[in-house]
Order: sequence, then C-alpha cells, then structure tokens
Amino acid sequence: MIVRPYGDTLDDGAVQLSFTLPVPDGPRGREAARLFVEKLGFKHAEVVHSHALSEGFSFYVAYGKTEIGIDFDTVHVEEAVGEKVYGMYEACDVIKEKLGRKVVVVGACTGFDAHTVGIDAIMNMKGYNHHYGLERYHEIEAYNLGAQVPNEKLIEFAEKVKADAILISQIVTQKDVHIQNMTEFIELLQAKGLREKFIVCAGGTRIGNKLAVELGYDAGFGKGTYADHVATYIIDRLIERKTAR
Amino acid sequence: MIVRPYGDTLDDGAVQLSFTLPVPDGPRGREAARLFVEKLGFKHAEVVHSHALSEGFSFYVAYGKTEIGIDFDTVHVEEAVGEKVYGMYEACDVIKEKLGRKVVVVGACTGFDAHTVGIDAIMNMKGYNHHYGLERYHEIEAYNLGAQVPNEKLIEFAEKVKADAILISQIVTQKDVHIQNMTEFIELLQAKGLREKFIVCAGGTRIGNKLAVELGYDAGFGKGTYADHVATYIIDRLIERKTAR
Amino acid sequence: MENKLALSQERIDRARELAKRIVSPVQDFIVEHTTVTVERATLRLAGADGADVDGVPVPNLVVDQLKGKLENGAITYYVNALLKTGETVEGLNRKIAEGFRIGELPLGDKAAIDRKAKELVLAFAERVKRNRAHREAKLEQFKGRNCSPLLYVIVATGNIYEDVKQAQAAAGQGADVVAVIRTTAQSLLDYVPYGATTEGFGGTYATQENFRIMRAALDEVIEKEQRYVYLTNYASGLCMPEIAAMGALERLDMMLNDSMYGILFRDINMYRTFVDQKFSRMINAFAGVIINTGEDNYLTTSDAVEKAHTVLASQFLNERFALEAGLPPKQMGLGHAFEMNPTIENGFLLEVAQAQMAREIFPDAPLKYMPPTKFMTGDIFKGQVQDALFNFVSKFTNQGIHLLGMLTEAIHTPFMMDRSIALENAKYVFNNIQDLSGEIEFKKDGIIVKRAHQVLEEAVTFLETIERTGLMEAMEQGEFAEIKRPRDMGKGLDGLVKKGPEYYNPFEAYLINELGLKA
Amino acid sequence: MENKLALSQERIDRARELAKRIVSPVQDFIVEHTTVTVERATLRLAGADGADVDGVPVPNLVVDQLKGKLENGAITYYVNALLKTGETVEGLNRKIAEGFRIGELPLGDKAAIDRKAKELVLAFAERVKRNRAHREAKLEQFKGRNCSPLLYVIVATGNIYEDVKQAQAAAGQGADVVAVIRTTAQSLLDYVPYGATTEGFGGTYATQENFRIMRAALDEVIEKEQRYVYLTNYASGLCMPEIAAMGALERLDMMLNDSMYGILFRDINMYRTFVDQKFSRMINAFAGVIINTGEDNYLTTSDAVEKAHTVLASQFLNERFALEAGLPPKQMGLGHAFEMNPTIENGFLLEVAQAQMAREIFPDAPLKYMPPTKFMTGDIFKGQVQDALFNFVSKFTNQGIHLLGMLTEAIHTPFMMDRSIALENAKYVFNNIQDLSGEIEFKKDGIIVKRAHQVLEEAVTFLETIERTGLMEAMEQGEFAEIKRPRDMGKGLDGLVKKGPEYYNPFEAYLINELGLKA
Ligand code: B12
Ligand code: B12
Ligand SMILES: Cc1ncc(COP(=O)(O)O)c(C=O)c1O
Ligand SMILES: Cc1ncc(COP(=O)(O)O)c(C=O)c1O
Repeated sequence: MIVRPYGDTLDDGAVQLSFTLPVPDGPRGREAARLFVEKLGFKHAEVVHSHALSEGFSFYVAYGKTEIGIDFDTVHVEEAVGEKVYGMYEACDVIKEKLGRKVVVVGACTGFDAHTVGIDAIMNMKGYNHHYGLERYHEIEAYNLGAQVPNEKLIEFAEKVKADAILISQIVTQKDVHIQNMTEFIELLQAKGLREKFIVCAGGTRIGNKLAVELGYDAGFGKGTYADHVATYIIDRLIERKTAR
Repeated sequence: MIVRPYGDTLDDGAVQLSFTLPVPDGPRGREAARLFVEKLGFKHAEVVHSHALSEGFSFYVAYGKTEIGIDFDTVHVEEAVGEKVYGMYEACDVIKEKLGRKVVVVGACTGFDAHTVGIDAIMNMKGYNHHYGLERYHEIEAYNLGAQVPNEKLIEFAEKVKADAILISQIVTQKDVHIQNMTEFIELLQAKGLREKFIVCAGGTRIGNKLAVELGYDAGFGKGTYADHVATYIIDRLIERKTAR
Repeated sequence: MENKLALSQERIDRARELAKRIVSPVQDFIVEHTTVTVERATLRLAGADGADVDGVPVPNLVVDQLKGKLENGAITYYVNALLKTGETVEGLNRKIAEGFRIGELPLGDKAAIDRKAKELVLAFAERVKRNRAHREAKLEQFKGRNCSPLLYVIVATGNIYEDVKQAQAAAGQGADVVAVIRTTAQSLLDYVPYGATTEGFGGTYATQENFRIMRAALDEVIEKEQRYVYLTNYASGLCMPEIAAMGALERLDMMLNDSMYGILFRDINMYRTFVDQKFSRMINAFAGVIINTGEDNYLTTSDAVEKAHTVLASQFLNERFALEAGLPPKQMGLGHAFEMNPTIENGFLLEVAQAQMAREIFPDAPLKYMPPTKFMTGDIFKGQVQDALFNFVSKFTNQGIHLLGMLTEAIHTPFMMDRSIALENAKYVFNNIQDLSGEIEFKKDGIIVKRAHQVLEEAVTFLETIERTGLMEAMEQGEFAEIKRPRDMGKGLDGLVKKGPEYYNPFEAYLINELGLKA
Repeated sequence: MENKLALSQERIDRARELAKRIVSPVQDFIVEHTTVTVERATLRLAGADGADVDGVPVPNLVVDQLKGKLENGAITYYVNALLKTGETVEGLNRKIAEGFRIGELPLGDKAAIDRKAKELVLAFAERVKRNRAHREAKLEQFKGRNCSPLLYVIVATGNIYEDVKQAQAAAGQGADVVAVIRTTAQSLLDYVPYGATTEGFGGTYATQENFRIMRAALDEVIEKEQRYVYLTNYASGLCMPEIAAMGALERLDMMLNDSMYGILFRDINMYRTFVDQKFSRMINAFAGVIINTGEDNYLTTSDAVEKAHTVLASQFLNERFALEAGLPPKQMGLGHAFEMNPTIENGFLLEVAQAQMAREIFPDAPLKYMPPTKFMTGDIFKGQVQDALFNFVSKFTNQGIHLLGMLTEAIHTPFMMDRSIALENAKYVFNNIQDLSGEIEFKKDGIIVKRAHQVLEEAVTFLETIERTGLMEAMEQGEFAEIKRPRDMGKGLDGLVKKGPEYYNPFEAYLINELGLKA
C-alpha cells in the first residue's frame, strides 16, 4: 500500500515545511522558497509566511502537496526487543532459571558526554517513569560509571568485573560526535579482540536500533526506553548464546 | 548563486517538516515517515516526534538536511507594481495632470465569497493600516459592490458606470474555487468582447501577480497590498494606453 | 458566581431593560408573520422529507404549490392531503416528490385535519423528548468527563465521510464538541439539500442525512471514550428554522442560531430573519439544544477595542430574543471573541476584562468564546502562541464553550494534525492553570476593572441610542458591525408572509404552550 | 518591591543567617589557598597571553614552570622575569612561548618587583574601569531600549564566525543578551585555548580572541539598533578565574559563575572550585559583570516540585558566596528554572509561586530565569506553548534575565530561525501582558501563597541540616542535586595549592581593597 501524507483528504499529500534561506526577505526570496519546495517534489507549493532574520537571511513557512509516497508494505523496522518484554520480577526469574547466575552489566555516558539522566534512567535504583532501573534487579549486578567516561576506561572496567554487557549512552549528536565516539569504542574493542566477549548496547535520544547495528553494536535503544527493554534484550541474547554453545 | 536552506551553518540544508500519515503510530510509522522525508531528497532525515491522531492516522515532526538548492540568480518575480508607488495625493495629482479626468473603479468580492474585509481595505474611505482606500481619492470614482457578487452582475455594472478598472477579490481558495471563479469571469468578459475595455485586477490573501496574469488578468495583488499599489498600477497603465494611442 | 469586577447591577439591569424595550416592537412584527422556511420547518416537523429528481426537497415542493395560500399555514394542506389520499407520511412524501400537487386538493373537515395534525405533533414531540432524554442520560452517565470549558472543534472537508474520520479522530483526542461547518454560501440557499453529500467548499452541506451520519459516528466515540461528544451545526441563514427542526429530530446538541447574523453577515432581509429566528429558537428551546450566537463576527470586521460594547449590546439583544422564544439562559451560548490586535500593549488585560465581564453579566449562559482569527497570519509558530493566550484567558475567566484556535487559521480549513495540535495546546494550558481563576483578584481601579466598567457603560449608551432609533432603523444606519442593511432589501424578503386570520400551525401552538410563552 | 506573598521576613533573615554560617568555614579554607588557575588568572590580568607552537597558553607555561613555587604566587616570578629581561609584557610573552623558562631566573629585589607589579595592577585596573565606564555610558545613552526582563539567547555553532552572524541577527531581532555557549567539555580543560576558533561541538571555545571578535560584532549592532546588547560567556569550570579575567578585559557583561556548579555537574573537586569561584567573582565584581548562577541545573536532574527548596537554598548560598567576593546584589543573576512536568495540574500556579518568591526574597538581584528544557520534546508545536507559558510567568513575576526557550530544545542547538521564533513568542507575550503584574493580587491562603511559604520553610529546614552537617560534608552525602561528590575526588584537585607565608598577589590585594573586603 502506497501511503502519502494526509492533510484532510486521503492522498492529498499535504506537508508543512519551514526553513531559512540565506537571501533577503521579499518577493524574490519567497519565490525562491516556493521553487525550492517544488524542487523537493511538491506539485503544489505555497509560501504562507516569510520574515527577515537579518539583512541576508529570511524565514519561510510553506505548505506543499506531493504525489510522492512510500510503499508501507516494504517498510520494516527491526527493533532490538519485540512485543514480549519482561517486567523486573519476571526478568529475575528467567535469569535464575535459565542462566543460573547473576548477569553483570556496566554502563556509562562516554566521551565528553555528560548527559547522565538517560543512562541513570536505565540503571539507577529509582529508574524512570515508574520503571525501576537495573540496579534494583536482584539477579543483575549493575555498575553505572556516570558521565564523560573515556572508552578505554570503560573497556578496562568491563573486563575487570567480567561484564556480560556494556551499555553506552550518547546524547550529544552535534556534528555527529556520537558516531565518531561510538565507532571508536567498537574499533577499540575489536583491536583488543574483545568484541565477542560482550553484548554491547548503545542508547540515547537520537539513537535507534538501526543506527547502532550499523555501527557494529548488538542493539540500540532510543527515546522511551526503560530498563525492562534492555534487560529483556540482554537476557534473551545470553540465553541464545548459552543454548548455541 | 545556488542557495540552500540554512540551519546554523551555510549550506547545511536544514528544513523542518510536519505531516500526517494514514498509518498507525509506532516504529513502522516513524520509519515510513523517515523514508518519506528521504524520498523528498533529504540526505539526512530524522523523525523527532510522532503521536497518534487516531487508530489509523499519525502525526510526525521531522528535520532533514538536503543538498537541493535553487539558483537564486535565475529567480525572477514580476510584481504588478515596482519600487515607485504613488501616495494618495500624488496619485490624484498625476491623474489630474496626465489623464485630465476622473478614473472609475469598480470592485467586488465575487462568486460565493463573502470575505469583504480585503476589498474594503482597498476601497473603503477608512482604508487599512493607515492607508486610505480608493473612495477617498478625489480623482477616483470608486464603487464597491460588496460580497458575493455574481460575475455577470459585476460586468454589467462596470459597463454601466464606464469603469476604467475592475477589481476582484477572492479569499476562499479551497478546492481551487477561486481559480474556477476567476477563470469564469475572464471568459465571460471575452465572450462579451469586453476584455480590452477594462484593466482587470484580482486580489486576495493567496493571490499573487503571477497567478493572476496566468489566468488572464492584468495584475494580481496579495497579502499586504494597499490602495496605493492598485491605484499606482491602474494610473500607470492608463497613462501608457493614452500615450500608446 | 464570583464577582471580581464589581460591576454595577443597576447598569446591568438597565441594559436588560433597554434590550427588552428594543426587542418588543420587533416581537410584535414577528407574531404577525410567517415565512416560507417557517412553513417548511413545520412540514418537516410533521414528517415532510425527501426530494424530487432535480433535488428539490419535498417541503419546498409543497410550499411552492401553496403560493398565495401560505397565509393559512402550509400544514393545513399537507395534513389535508394525508387525509384525502389516505397515505402515510412517507407515502405522501413519495407522491409529492413524484409530482403530486397537494395545493389543488379541496380542503376537508377542519376538525379532522386538526385531529390528524395533533397526532403528528405528538409524534414529533415524543421523538424530540426521547432525544433530549437520551442526551441528558448520557451526560449524567459520563458526568465530569468533559473539559471545562468544552473543547469545540470544527470539521470542514466538504465530504461527510471524510468529516466522520476527522470528527472521530478529534473526539478521540479530547474534543467535546464537533461542529460540521457548512459549505460556503449554504446560508444563501432557500432550501436544505437532501441526502448524504461529498462535495462542498470550505464546509459540508447541512442535510438531515449528514446529521444522522455524523450523530451515529459520534455516538460510537461516546461509548468508546466514555465521554459525551456534542454535535453542532449551523442554522442561521435562509433556512434557519428548517435546520433547527432537522437538528431537533437528529439529536444535535448545539446550533449556531443568531437573531441578527444573517442580516448583517449574509445580507438576508431583516424581516425574514427576525421571523425565522423566533421559530427556530422555539424548536431549539424545546429540543434542549444550546444555541450559539454570532457576536464574534462583529470583531472580524470591526476593531475589538473600539467596538467591544457592540458585542455586549448584541449579547443583551440576543438574550432578549432568546427569552422571547422560550430559551433558558443555560441554553444560551452567547458569543464573543479574542480578536484584539496582538500588537496592542496590555491586550491580554483588555481581553481578560471583556471575557470576565461577559462571564459576570451572563452567569448562567455557557458563553461561546471564539479564538483569534483575524490577526492570525501564515506564521504558524506565532499563531500557536496567540492560541495559547486565548486558551489561557478562556480558562481563566471560566468560559463555557471554547472554540479551538487553529495555528493554520490564516491558511486553510483545519488539517487533521492542526486540530490535534490545537487540542494539545488547550489541554496543556487548561490543566496547567486549572484553579488559577479562584486564586486571583484584580486590583480595584486597575486597567482590567476599569476596562470592564467602561465597556458596560458604552453598551448602555449604545443600547439607549438603539432604543431611541429603533432596532430596524439602527441596522439600516449601520450601527452594527458598520454594515448598513435597508429593511426592504436583502435576500429572502419574498419569502415573508403576513399570517392570515385563518393561520393554522399546531406545532407552533404546541411549542408556545410547552415553553410557557404567551401566544 | 511589591509583596504579594506575605512571606515572613523573619524566615528570610533566618535563611540568610544560616547561609552565612554555612559559608563561613569554607571562606576560611579559601583564603588559605590558591590554585593553578587563580595564578594563571593573575598572570592574565598582568598581561600574560599567547601560546606556544603546541597551543599551550603562556599562563600555563609559566605555572607549569613554577611547580613547587606556586605557594609564593606566580606573579612574583613573572614580574621578576620582566625586570630581569627588560622585556615588555608582549616581549616576555613571546619569549615564554618560544621556550624561555622564567622559573629558573634568580629572584631580584622584592621592592622593585612590587613596584613593577603595582604598575601592572594599575594598567589592568584602568582598562577594566574604562570598560565599565563604557558599558555604563552606553546603557545610559540607550536607556529604556532593552526589554524587561532582558531577552537572552544563546549561539552555539562551534564556529565563532558563524556565531557572529547568528548573534547579530538575534540582536537585530530584539535579543538583549547574547551568550556564546562553550564547546562541550571545555569546562574540563585546565587551560583556556588561544585565538579565534572554528571547531566546537555544541558550542564555541571560550578564548580571549573569540571574546574580542564577538564584542566588536555586538558593538556594531548596538550602534545600529541603538540598544545595548550584553555579551555573556561561561566561567564555571576548571578555568573559572581565567575566563573571568578575560571577560573583564574584553568587556563581557555577564558571566556564568556559580560557586558549586562545577562540583556538582562537572565533577570538579570541591576545594578547587571554592577557591576558584572566589577569585573569579572578585574580578567580576570589580568589572561590573553580572554573574549568573546555575540553580536551574538542579532541576534538570531532580524534580522541580520536590526539590524547589534546594534551588532556594542554593540561591542563599550563592548570594552569600557572592557577598564574600564583593558582589553587590544588582550583579547577582541568581538562577532558577521553569522545569515542572507539564502534565502537573496547576503546574502554572506552582511556577508562579516559585518565581514570585524568588523575586520577593531577592528584590535587588536581576534573577536569571531558565526556560523549560527537560520536559521539552520533539513536538515543537507543544514546545511553543510551554515556552509561551514560561514567557508569561517570567514577565508576570518581573524576572531580570530571561533565557529564551527554544521550541527545538529537545532536538538541536538553536537554528537561526528557532531563535527568531522564540524572540517573537517572548516579545508578543511580554507586550501583551505588560502591566499584568501590577493588576493582580493573590488570594490569601490560596495555592500560590501557600506554595511559596512551604518552599521557603523547606529551604530553611534544608539549610539547617546543611549547617549542622557542614557544606562539604553535605555535598559528599549528595544533598544537592542527588549527586555525591567526595571532597578528595574530582577533577583539578592537583591544581590546589596552599598559600605559603610569602604568598604575593598584588592583584588580589588590589581587588580586596577596591571591593572593601577584609583581607
Ligand atoms: C538535562 C540536559 C543537560 C544537563 C545534563 C545533566 C545530566 N546530569 O545529565 C546539563 C545542564 C549539564 C547539560 C549540559 C549540556 N547540554 Co544538554 N540537555 C539536557 C536536556 C534538557 C535533557 C536531557 C535529558 O535529561 N533527557 C531525559 C532523558 C531521560 O532522556 P534520554 O537522555 O533521551 O534517555 C532516554 C533514552 O534516550 C534512553 N537512553 C539514553 N541513554 C541510553 C543508554 C542505553 C544503553 C540505553 C539502553 C538507553 C538509553 O533511555 C532513556 C530513558 O528512556 C536536553 C534537551 C532535551 N529536552 O532533550 C539538552 C541537550 C541534550 N543538551 C545539549 C547540549 C548541546 C548541551 C551542552 C553541550 C551545552 C553546552 N555547550 O554547554 C552541555 C554540555 C554537556 C556535555 N558535556 O555533554 C543539546 C544536544 C544537541 C545535540 N543534539 O547534539 C540538547 C538537545 C539541548 C539543545 N537543544 O541544545 N544538558
Ligand atoms: C474574517 C473572516 C471571515 C468573516 C468575513 C467577514 C467579512 N465581511 O469579510 C466571516 C466570519 C463571515 C467568514 C466566513 C467564512 N470563512 Co472566513 N475568514 C476570515 C478570516 C479570519 C480573516 C480574513 C480577513 O478579513 N483578512 C484581513 C484582510 C485585510 O486580508 P485579505 O483578505 O488578505 O486582504 C488583503 C489582500 O489580500 C489584498 N486584497 C484582497 N482582496 C483584494 C482585491 C484586490 C483587487 C486587491 C488589489 C487586493 C486585495 O488587500 C487586502 C489588504 O492588504 C480568515 C482567516 C485569516 N486570518 O486570514 C478566514 C478564512 C479566509 N475563512 C475561511 C472560510 C473557509 C470561511 C467560510 C467558508 C467558513 C464556513 N464554511 O462557514 C465562511 C464563508 C464565507 C464565504 N461565503 O465566503 C478560510 C478560507 C480557507 C481557504 N483558503 O479557502 C479562512 C482562511 C479560515 C480558515 N482557515 O478556515 N470568514
Ligand atoms: C451565528 C452564526 N451562524 C452561522 C454561521 C455560519 O454561517 P454561514 O454558513 O453563513 O457561513 C456563523 C459563522 O460564523 C455564525 O456565527
Ligand atoms: C553556572 C553554569 N556555569 C557553566 C555552565 C556551562 O558550563 P559547561 O561548559 O560546563 O557546560 C552552566 C550551564 O548550564 C551553568 O549553569
């Protein structure tokens, strides 16, 4: 099924846009804005507002109608975790039963990133939005190293405590600094021959499973993640590995 | 010069979009939204928000970065009036001097359109935003026929008062009703062999010179028009015609 | 009712007294007249429905056949035809649609006609009472689930089936009231189209079938969301009483129904409008339908600061006309609007003053508060903020019916997403300032208090002028909305009929009696 | 100062007294210590500047050469080198950058060193006084042209030349204050980079050259717009005093400069931070720079309702630390923030309570009010409304410095258009409610009044606990922002130096004298 944006009628293709152009405000700027929107593939483009930001910059609000659509049947997303998510108690029961030992998890906000609220939400006792964090799981030993942890140090620590999984949080994404930092981490692991030793998960506001997997992680977790999701993922992978052996 | 949208760095091509898709909210919807934005020509597309509108519809906010640009040098707009706009007194002086007779203007909000505020802004004594309307011009005889005037009636009246110019206002544009109505007016004029007899101007929130000229009008006037603009246009055309003869 | 403005009760009473005196001569005129649409509405109440091959509705066919005889009341002939043909109502409607001319049948026994007519009156009354009871039961069942003020959105796709999707989505997102906007210029049609429709400009035709479709769709959502969802349509126009009749039959909950809107904003003849509004409001009163008046429209053409008093004066007049039609205050959605130029310093204070003033003067009316429209621009981000302040004032001054402002007001009729954005805006603001109104007092002699006093005073002065001039004369002179409307001009004048000595309308009589009006 | 909350002066005095007692032992520690960055700041005030081929700044080169000797004060050796080499300041800087080691020069005559040092002090004092006078003259010249509260925006492109474009555009659109956000983690660098920079993440390096470039750019706009535009940068971090020094020299007008932010949010050692904040604040005090404190940060990690009292308590502490450094209240931009969960019923009332409370307790401080950040989402339309309510509260409670909320807060550092949208939002709201504050009284014993009383009471209780525990111990135990910071951990501890008996710092002495502090 081809799906198109919907304004008030099926397939009208209506989209709202706003942007700045490095040209003065005025009729020519508005016409350039309209042509730009058309060039994006809009059959019908209307600039409904403009104002000057400075002598050389101007702001535009536009609405367009397009015939471009997406075949929804071909859209697939591979989330790290499926429908089935263990609650805290369930997770602990499964660990006891299927793995018979404590699971060790190490997490940190790496590189220069100091946004700990996200990783804390996953790891701290208190948790987030009424979902307890990993520290509260009886069957999980969780180490949260906090903010601005160098990749090298994190790996060292994970080796020391014989971690099953490493959790990395990256919130700042400007100039793709997260991609650099996440890539460096994986390369470091590989250089040390440790990649296969850990389940490696990344998370953060702008991180999805797709990106993380592309960068060589086992899984990625975005906005709205709870400890439950990560725990489920880690436990299921460990069980898989155990069975595979 | 090729210009691209500007977020915070020249040529970063940053654009904000929002739209609805006729699919349920969720990871697949978000991925479809992202793919849609990419398909519009964005190299980098990020869906930063989604929420459900109903079971089958969902809303997306996205930011994208594109390399698509517009060659600003080739963007030309032909406005009805140039830099030089007469003020009221100046306009009257020019009429007296160059035409030596009163100019007759008839205006109306045509078809089913009842939005008279726009045409009133142009014609009524009081005017708009401290710009007097045509009725206040000593050298102009202005007739404002008001709302929902059938095209036929307007033409009749214009003939009766020997109008120099006819002003048409169209505000409702849903389902292109203004285009139908404006086209009908011109066809009617032509059928009666009267097209050349009048200067015919159209105006309205969503009407520009370009559209009006395409539809066979002499000129079109959009948002932010004052009586001064229309008066200037009419006077200059009348002078041209007089000189041409 | 809280009193923050210390308005003078004496001045309020004075204004009410003036309104009464202004309306009185108009009422005298009204009772002596009927109109084509009053007659058609009566026929509809009796069951006349359907349309011929050209789409001309049965009530119109009947009335057209009765040229010259309308002064006796169309219902006489319709009931006569029922008796003469022995048809059911449906059967007769079908015959009429096929060309059967009832005006030519000889009139039978008056008493028999009266008996049959009273049966039809009872059937109508029962149906409407059932509707009313259903509404009241559902409101009771889902008490406390609606927002206060009620969140009111419009749908306006032109296609009733698209409208349904949009309406259900909006109701699911929290809308309490859904209004189906009519297509551009339907108010100028002297008939009500028939059947489900899918083609309209800037709105969808008001038809009885469309009413039914939307009512059913919203009833579904009501059960799902466990919240009553009010359905609204637009009566004012050339068919005001007929649409009111259809609304009563199909359990609409609100109806745009102003005593003067058609005159001023649609150039409908004033005699016609005054007669029509009375009958339509009697129907709404009986059906428990909340009327919404159109004072907001004044401010789309006039300045909201300069002309605030005309809004208040018009509210007093609409109130008076409503009382004369048997409407209790709790069914009076008197209109006003947030239409101040956003560049005015302290505009917010003036808005608060005016909204709070309306609240205190009409304590029992569920005031209808309209959002910024005139000063909305294509700058949708700015628009969001204008709407946020509007939401704030509305909640802060305890309005009753809150029309959601759309960030795209200056651009297009609402997209599905626009409505959702508007609902989020309002729900956030309402919840965030939930109890603010009870927390705040205004400084005596401050800008807000002074402004309210000033507007009330100006309204009294304005009403005094109107009283001296006469309402019809005042409208001829352009006292309202700066629009001049000569009394013998405007659309629909030819549909005005002076009642004859034999005029017969048992529906009207029934309503007069039920509503406790003097005949 | 208006008093709407009827807060108890006795409780306010009590809190101030507690703050004084809490800060007192910390002051004792401070006066006995210096740090590498205090020494480098002193060198900068004397004129040390430039960097070697590896980019190591001259002040760092000097201090590194003086390992073990810092307890005497680095300035002794720098001035000694000036005398010994006969170089100008610039000449000496160049030599040092090329490898010249001043630590190894034998110390000359103390009196000569002191004379030369005092010359440098005078030169510094004159330059800073000139800056201050210039600012005051311009503020006088363009009086009444700034918004109240001041509209504060950030630029954060990472590239100083892009920043200039954005800053000039914003100032042209009405921004009163432009802050150049620092690159991620600059606060953890124990040196200040040199020269103009074009590469930063989420911000631009704070360098003296960047300060100069931006100051010149804004000075241009000032003349064009006939409105003063304040320039702001960020001091707190490992180089707090040095950045304050650079700011004083380059006529910055505001400086983020908190007494505890670095400890809590950057894991900088607490001894280090306490010593650094004192010297940096003395510089800011002398230069007429308004400091901004960072209480808003508490609410990014803790709950704004539960932990409101920690914000107030921290304001009392920051105030006390500031007074100890000679800062008058009018230079204290004490921080707080609109960080309440938007789903809280009556959240607006609680925000008003807290903001108004801060206003009444610190009547002379130009309070710095931070916008919603934590609860902003990718829903930019909702974000606009959150920012609108924030703008409303800020104006309504007469805040001093208003950080503009960005609708894209949860997405990216501001685009040029985001800033413009934010300015439009704030300007509209401010103008629309211009005099609202003076119009409104709060109900006695209402939600707002009670909330303010409660927060004040909780703050007093909290300060009492801190006083009992001791400030450093309390920070070790995680009393602030739920973050535990052991006193002998954290970055920069190795840069702490106990002053020797011979410690010499004529700049410090001059400031102490000028600011009327006790030595
Ligand atoms: C709080 C905050 C701060 C606080 C951080 C305090 C702290 N201890 O964390 C302070 C004030 C210190 C701060 C500083 C800065 N910040 Co900041 N900050 C924010 C803010 C307001 C909220 C972030 C937050 O706490 N979100 C709530 C948490 C719960 O959500 P989350 O992080 O997404 O986490 C969830 C998921 O992503 C996931 N998750 C996250 N990590 C992981 C890891 C794993 C393994 C898993 C499984 C899941 C997972 O689970 C979590 C729960 O669901 C955002 C704006 C916003 N509203 O998002 C800006 C924001 C993130 N900050 C930003 C910036 C630029 C900065 C600075 C660099 C500014 C500067 N130059 O000074 C500094 C420097 C910080 C640094 N060195 O990293 C930008 C980032 C822009 C970008 N896209 O690159 C933002 C978006 C603001 C903006 N628009 O400019 N910031
Ligand atoms: C006021 C108003 C009304 C009033 C009109 C009162 C009146 N006497 O005019 C009332 C309440 C009656 C009304 C009704 C309706 N309205 Co209305 N209305 C508006 C509103 C709020 C403002 C329009 C306005 O007055 N603008 C101010 C004037 C000064 O601007 P302007 O018209 O653009 O005129 C300027 C220029 O365009 C130009 N100009 C205009 N005409 C001409 C002509 C010439 C020759 C020249 C030279 C220049 C010129 O000069 C003027 C001065 O600069 C707009 C929303 C908005 N904010 O724009 C909706 C809007 C125009 N209405 C709309 C609709 C749909 C309707 C209805 C159809 C709704 C309904 N189904 O009931 C009805 C029916 C009206 C009908 N039959 O035409 C839609 C149109 C959607 C679309 N794009 O098609 C809008 C955009 C609202 C919306 N978002 O839904 N409306
Ligand atoms: C009282 C009233 N009736 C009816 C309408 C709509 O009627 P029309 O269909 O004439 O646009 C309005 C619209 O603003 C109104 O205020
Ligand atoms: C007081 C204070 N100083 C400094 C900063 C920024 O410092 P950094 O560069 O460490 O992010 C902030 C930011 O919130 C702050 O509140």
